[in-house]
Amino acid sequence: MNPKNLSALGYGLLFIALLAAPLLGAYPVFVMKLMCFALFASAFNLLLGYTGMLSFGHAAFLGGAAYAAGHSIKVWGFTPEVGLLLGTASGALLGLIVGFFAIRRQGIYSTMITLALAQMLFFVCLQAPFTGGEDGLQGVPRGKLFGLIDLQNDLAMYYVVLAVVTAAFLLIVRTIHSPYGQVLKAIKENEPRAISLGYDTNRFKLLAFVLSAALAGLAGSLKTLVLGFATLSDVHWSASGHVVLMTLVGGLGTLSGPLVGSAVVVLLENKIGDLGELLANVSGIAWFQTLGESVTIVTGLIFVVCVLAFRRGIMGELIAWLTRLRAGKKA
Amino acid sequence: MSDVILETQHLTKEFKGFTAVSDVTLSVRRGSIHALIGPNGAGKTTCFNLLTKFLEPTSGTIRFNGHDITREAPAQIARRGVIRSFQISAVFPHLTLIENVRIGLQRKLGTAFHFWRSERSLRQLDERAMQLLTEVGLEDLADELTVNLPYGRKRALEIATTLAMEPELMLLDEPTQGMGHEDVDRVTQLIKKVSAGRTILMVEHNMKVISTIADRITVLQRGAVLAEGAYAEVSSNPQVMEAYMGTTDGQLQGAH
Amino acid sequence: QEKVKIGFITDMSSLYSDVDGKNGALAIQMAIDDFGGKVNGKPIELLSADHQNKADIAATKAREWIDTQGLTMLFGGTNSGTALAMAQIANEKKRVFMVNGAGGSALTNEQCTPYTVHYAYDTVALAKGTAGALVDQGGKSWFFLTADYAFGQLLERDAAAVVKSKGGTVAGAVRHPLNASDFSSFLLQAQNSKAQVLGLANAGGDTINAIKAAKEFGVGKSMKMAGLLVFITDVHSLGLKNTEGLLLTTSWDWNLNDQTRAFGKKFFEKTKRMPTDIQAANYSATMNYLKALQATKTEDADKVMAYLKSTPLDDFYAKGTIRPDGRYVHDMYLMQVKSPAESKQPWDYYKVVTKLPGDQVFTTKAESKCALWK
Amino acid sequence: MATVSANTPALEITNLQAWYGESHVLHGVDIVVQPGEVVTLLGRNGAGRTTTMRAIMGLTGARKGSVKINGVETVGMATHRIAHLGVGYCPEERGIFSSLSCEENLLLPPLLKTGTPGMSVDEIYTMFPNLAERRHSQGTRLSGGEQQMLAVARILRTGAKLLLLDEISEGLAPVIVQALARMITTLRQRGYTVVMVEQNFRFAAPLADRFYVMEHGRIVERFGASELAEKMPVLNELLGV
Amino acid sequence: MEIFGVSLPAMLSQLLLGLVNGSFYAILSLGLAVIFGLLNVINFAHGALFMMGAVITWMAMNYLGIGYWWMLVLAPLVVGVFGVVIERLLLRWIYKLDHLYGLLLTLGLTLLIEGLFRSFYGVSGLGYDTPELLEGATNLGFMMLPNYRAWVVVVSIVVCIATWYVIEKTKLGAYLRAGTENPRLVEAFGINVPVMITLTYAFGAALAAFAGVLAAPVYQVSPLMGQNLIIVVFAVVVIGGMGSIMGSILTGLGLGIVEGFTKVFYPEASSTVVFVIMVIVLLIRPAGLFGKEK
Ligand SMILES: Nc1ncnc2c1ncn2[C@@H]1O[C@H](COP(=O)(O)OP(=O)(O)OP(=O)(O)O)[C@@H](O)[C@H]1O
Ligand SMILES: Nc1ncnc2c1ncn2[C@@H]1O[C@H](COP(=O)(O)OP(=O)(O)OP(=O)(O)O)[C@@H](O)[C@H]1O
Ligand SMILES: [Mg+2]
Ligand SMILES: [Mg+2]
Repeated sequence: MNPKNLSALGYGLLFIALLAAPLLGAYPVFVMKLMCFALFASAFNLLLGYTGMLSFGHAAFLGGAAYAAGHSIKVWGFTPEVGLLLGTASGALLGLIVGFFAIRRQGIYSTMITLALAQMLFFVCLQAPFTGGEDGLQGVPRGKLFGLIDLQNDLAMYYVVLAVVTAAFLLIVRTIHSPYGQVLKAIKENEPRAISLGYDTNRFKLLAFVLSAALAGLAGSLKTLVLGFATLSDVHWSASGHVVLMTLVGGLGTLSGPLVGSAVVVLLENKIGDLGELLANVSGIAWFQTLGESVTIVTGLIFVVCVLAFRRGIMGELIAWLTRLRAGKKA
Repeated sequence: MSDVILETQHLTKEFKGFTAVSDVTLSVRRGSIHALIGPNGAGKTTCFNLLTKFLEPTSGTIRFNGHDITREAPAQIARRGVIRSFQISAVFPHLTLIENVRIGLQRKLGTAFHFWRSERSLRQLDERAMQLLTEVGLEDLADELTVNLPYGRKRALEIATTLAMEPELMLLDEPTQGMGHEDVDRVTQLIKKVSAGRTILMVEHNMKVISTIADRITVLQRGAVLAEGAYAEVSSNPQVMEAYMGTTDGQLQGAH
Repeated sequence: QEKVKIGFITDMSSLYSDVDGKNGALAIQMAIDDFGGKVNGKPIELLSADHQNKADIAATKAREWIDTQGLTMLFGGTNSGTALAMAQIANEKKRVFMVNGAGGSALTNEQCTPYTVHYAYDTVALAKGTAGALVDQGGKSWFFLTADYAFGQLLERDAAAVVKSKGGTVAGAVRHPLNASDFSSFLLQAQNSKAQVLGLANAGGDTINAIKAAKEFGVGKSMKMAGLLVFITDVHSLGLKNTEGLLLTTSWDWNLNDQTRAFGKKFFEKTKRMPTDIQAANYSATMNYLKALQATKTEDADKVMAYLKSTPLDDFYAKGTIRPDGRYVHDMYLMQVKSPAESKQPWDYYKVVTKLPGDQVFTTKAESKCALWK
Repeated sequence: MATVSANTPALEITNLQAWYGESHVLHGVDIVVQPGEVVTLLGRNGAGRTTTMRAIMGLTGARKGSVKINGVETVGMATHRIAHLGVGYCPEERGIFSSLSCEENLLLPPLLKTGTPGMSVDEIYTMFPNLAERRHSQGTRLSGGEQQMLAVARILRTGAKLLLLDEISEGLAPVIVQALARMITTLRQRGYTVVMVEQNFRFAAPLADRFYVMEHGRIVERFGASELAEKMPVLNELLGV
Repeated sequence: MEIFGVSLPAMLSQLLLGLVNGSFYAILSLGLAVIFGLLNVINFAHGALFMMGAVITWMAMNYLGIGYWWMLVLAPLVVGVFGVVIERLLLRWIYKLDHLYGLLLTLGLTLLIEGLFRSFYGVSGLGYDTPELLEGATNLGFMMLPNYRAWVVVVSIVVCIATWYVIEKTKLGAYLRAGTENPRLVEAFGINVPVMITLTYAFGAALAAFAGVLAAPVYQVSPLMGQNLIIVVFAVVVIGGMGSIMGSILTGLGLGIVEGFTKVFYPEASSTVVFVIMVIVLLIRPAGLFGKEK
């Protein structure tokens, strides 16, 4: 089987699994949250993996949009679909602003600029009255989609999220394999040369930024809708760090990496206590029970291990392994 | 249309008190191969950088096809049809050869920002891309990754990509540098070939190349024009010999 | 359902993990053990989780426990954002929601629900308690050092209102950003205001750093310092040298009487630290909840809530009643930090200045915006 | 340390193999250079000449075989220690430091304890007047040719006796190329050992004592200056000279 | 005399206080710049190393009875050695990779270090007293300046200038700068670059720890004390441009002062002001105040 068919099969199976998940007893809210983060990570990866720009401020887009969507739905009484659109748009707008500054510098400087600007937004959200400060924006109603489908029903909500996330993911796939994606690749490889071929590279990079931010915004808005609130932790820099971790764990610059990575990280974050409990019971070592309180230590450890030993991430390693296997067969 | 395609007037570039290009007035005739030579540090590359706006001139004007382009951005100038190559090879290393060339062709399609369109829409360019690769003798390597090429071939690829832009004016900075003799000859012929229907301005130290293809030569020294004329004329100029060739015995030949 | 499950979600690894955290969970477990580990014939199980101060983790965890584990009661720890998120879910899913660590008065005010019990303290009580008592003692003019976010502003607003209502004045206020680390500049401004009292409307690290800098600049010599939200752990980490004379309000101290000392001792043996008022409240709340289950012979949230709201509580932690809005009304204490000489043993930090009657320090019916209490 | 007798070669490479990552570039190179000799490595683009130079310095990925400098085995030795055996390396890409001024670049390589002092700064400035003029300029702001001069000049100062010069005539005006040729002649008279990689055959031909021709990571031809004339047809075929 | 309704003495005192914070920014951004220079690593762990300096100082006092003055030397030494370990064990493997990985590795390291310290010491922090010699305050006429703060300003400026001198004016500094660009080539000239890199990281770490010791008596010593600082220091670095060592020193001090004034005129913005300045600077000079355009 060639790799293309194989991956198509993989995505197909994943999609079917997601379709069936709530019917098979998976906990829908949790899976929805997973999907939101998967979209967030994919959006982030669109920027980093395909243009080489590392944004350390993606929380701004996630959180900013989450507040915008939440506020418009809760306070202005917008319908969920309008709220989502508005959230996405505000993500895009923030992306435009941050991107405008970030593309002025290269590499790590640009990264630090995104971090700093996101930090600014954090302070704004901390103080702005509509965000509810550290209490967060609570009690956002899910409402009725198009006035018809009652999203209060977890199952309905679930399939809406699945549809939206799938569509957004397909858009990302298409973007990467588009004429525009080709130019992005070229810019990533050799920017001065791209300029000399008549490409106004800044505008391409800016568009990439806006696209990525818009999709991150969509993820944030969806998350608000699903969970019913938006809080400061969405705009905090650690959320930006998180999405980097997800992408890294899954495999940077691979399409499937962020999906896998976000699943692993979110699961870990939510289940590490249970895992520790289990380990403690199985092994009889009481220390494992403290695992639940050491999420940051474990997260830190994953970062270190990933960077040192596992740089291509789960999917990256898998792909490399498959390629080697095929090469071996050929030889 | 006038037969001067590019013209500079009193072009000057200063770096913190050091004048790298001083008062250069140059006109390049349409359809010619115009060479810029001069000792190291004479300001040739700087001149190129000014013409393509990779550097901002301190004073002076640049006119291309009668338009004043002195204040335009690099990408804008490129879109006018002024394309340069770099002194150090400039390719997209992790794209295949054909993709490299396609990047050059793609801009004209006008779909460069279309992130919703399929990559397959670029297939229509493949034929032209192969043609260009064939022109520089790289047709067999079309699907190789560019990183794996030796230096000389990268330069050839670079020329193919530049050609894809169908430039009116091509600026080549030492196109044969770092090449073996075989390659030098091939690239020289290539330049000659592609000069049909366009103008070429090149910097080159290899006198053999210059004597074979250049129609007109401008000699720079310390940022200023020292002499200008056809090869025979310039090469017998004692000042040029003294400053550049290093031998005044009249027998002009390159180091090569 | 063969088990009674109590789910405790709090900050165990981050900013507020000292005041509540895993020792908070331990306090709950102590209550369960002391109760006998069983209620109505069913074993009691404690589930606990770290929400890392992220509301989404808190909410998903809560929802999941209720949906998949059949949680009987939800117990929320520090941080108002997470507590509010959990309150919504407890309300939606009809579960008793006890909350201690979080101070946000919105829990029983704008965002009150029939299932929330706000047990230990809230921002209103802290502000009213400290400000009211101090003005009564002659501290008429105030300067506020306020953390510039909702919580700090709320504290300042409530305290300032009390000061004014009692005839005092507010000489000024400076709003500092969250986690400002350096307070010298603000303190200089406070000093220049010539006010009598410096009110610290902030929390955690901000309060600690502000107190430290105040000591360095000798602010304490010219002004009385009043912390609106100070925990015994803060005093412990700053040391008495830095905190001596500081005024603050708390719902409980281990050194109040024999009963409290007994609990403190028991707790100390397990953790090597004295309990904060939150941790003590965790114990007390759990105990009273279990008693309610026993008394009502059911786990039905509505019935348990009805019982809790109709039965006066009385234990080593406090005496009082739970109001219709969910607020547990009990006395609070205005404390002053002892000087190193006065302190007789480790963790002996507070002396009681006044007891603040519960009906005066918490929100009044007139002030309340809670629909359940109209 | 092995005793350096009169007939210990300055450089002795046996069966040298080298890799860049997973790509195997040198497949067993053998070169011997006696003290005081000037040897030129010829070959087409990509033949592996630069790689040979880099492998001598220990700058490639992995390397195998044997590289002896004055009789001392260097495979397995750290690069900086190889340099201290008295080797000066002028890389193909010049390697001028942009954060250093022209003069700082010149003074950067530490003096080596080889027993013979290198050229003085004044001598160098006389040889390359451009450098004297631009001495306070930022290194990478020099023109291409000036950078090339600087890269060569830099290692003449250190007292290294074995010079590895990769395409030093590249991009230089004929005047300067001639100056370089004179320089190499001078160096040879002073007893330096020089290994050059050259594309520019006319530049190298009159200077070298011996020639090696490389192809696909192997030495395919070796001959002395005296045999040059008779080897021309072979060279023509191999290099298209 | 008054400026915008604030008296001149008050202004002066705020200026002095701003300088104190600026000193911390300067030392930290200096260390960051030096490490970034040679290792090409954005050392996110800088905040954690700063914290370690402070915590170790506290530990020495409480467990071993070693006082402040000793720790001024010992803490940087200990953290420097720790830096050597980090560099040898971890950073060594990622130099050839994109900056990204350095940032991520050190971020992970930060979480790890902070997490560990937190599990031992909690978060509310540990108190550390001002050394006796520097207790009290000096009356400057317009303000009472605590002696300790004056000491911080003086000592950090001295340290900064000494570092600047070594890097910009000595041969060792030239090796460092060259190694920054092309370590392999510098090594081919006979310089032991790997050792140089290790020592540079150790030095950067020691600088951070030194700032940590200086901070111990001023700020509450806590496992999280570096976290917020580091982001501000990043902004300082972007504003300064990381192009020059002097640049990071001046920018650090300057921003401390600007921040100080903001605390008087518009305190709410005092932690955002740095970022606002960053945006303005980037609009005018994309390479930062002292950065060199490449
Ligand atoms: N950015 C700059 N700052 C300062 N001086 C510069 C800068 N760029 C070039 N120069 C100086 O200007 C002069 C001309 O440089 P230029 O690169 O144009 O020379 P060139 O003619 O291309 O030489 P070569 O043939 O050696 O490449 C040189 O002396 C160089 O040092
Ligand atoms: N860093 C590298 N990674 C992988 N392959 C490389 C690398 N550098 C060179 N190569 C490959 O090694 C082979 C030999 O290259 P080398 O640079 O030694 O050739 P050369 O004889 O010096 O040619 P040139 O005239 O181009 O300088 C070439 O095929 C080249 O593509
Ligand atoms: Mg040039
Ligand atoms: Mg080469």
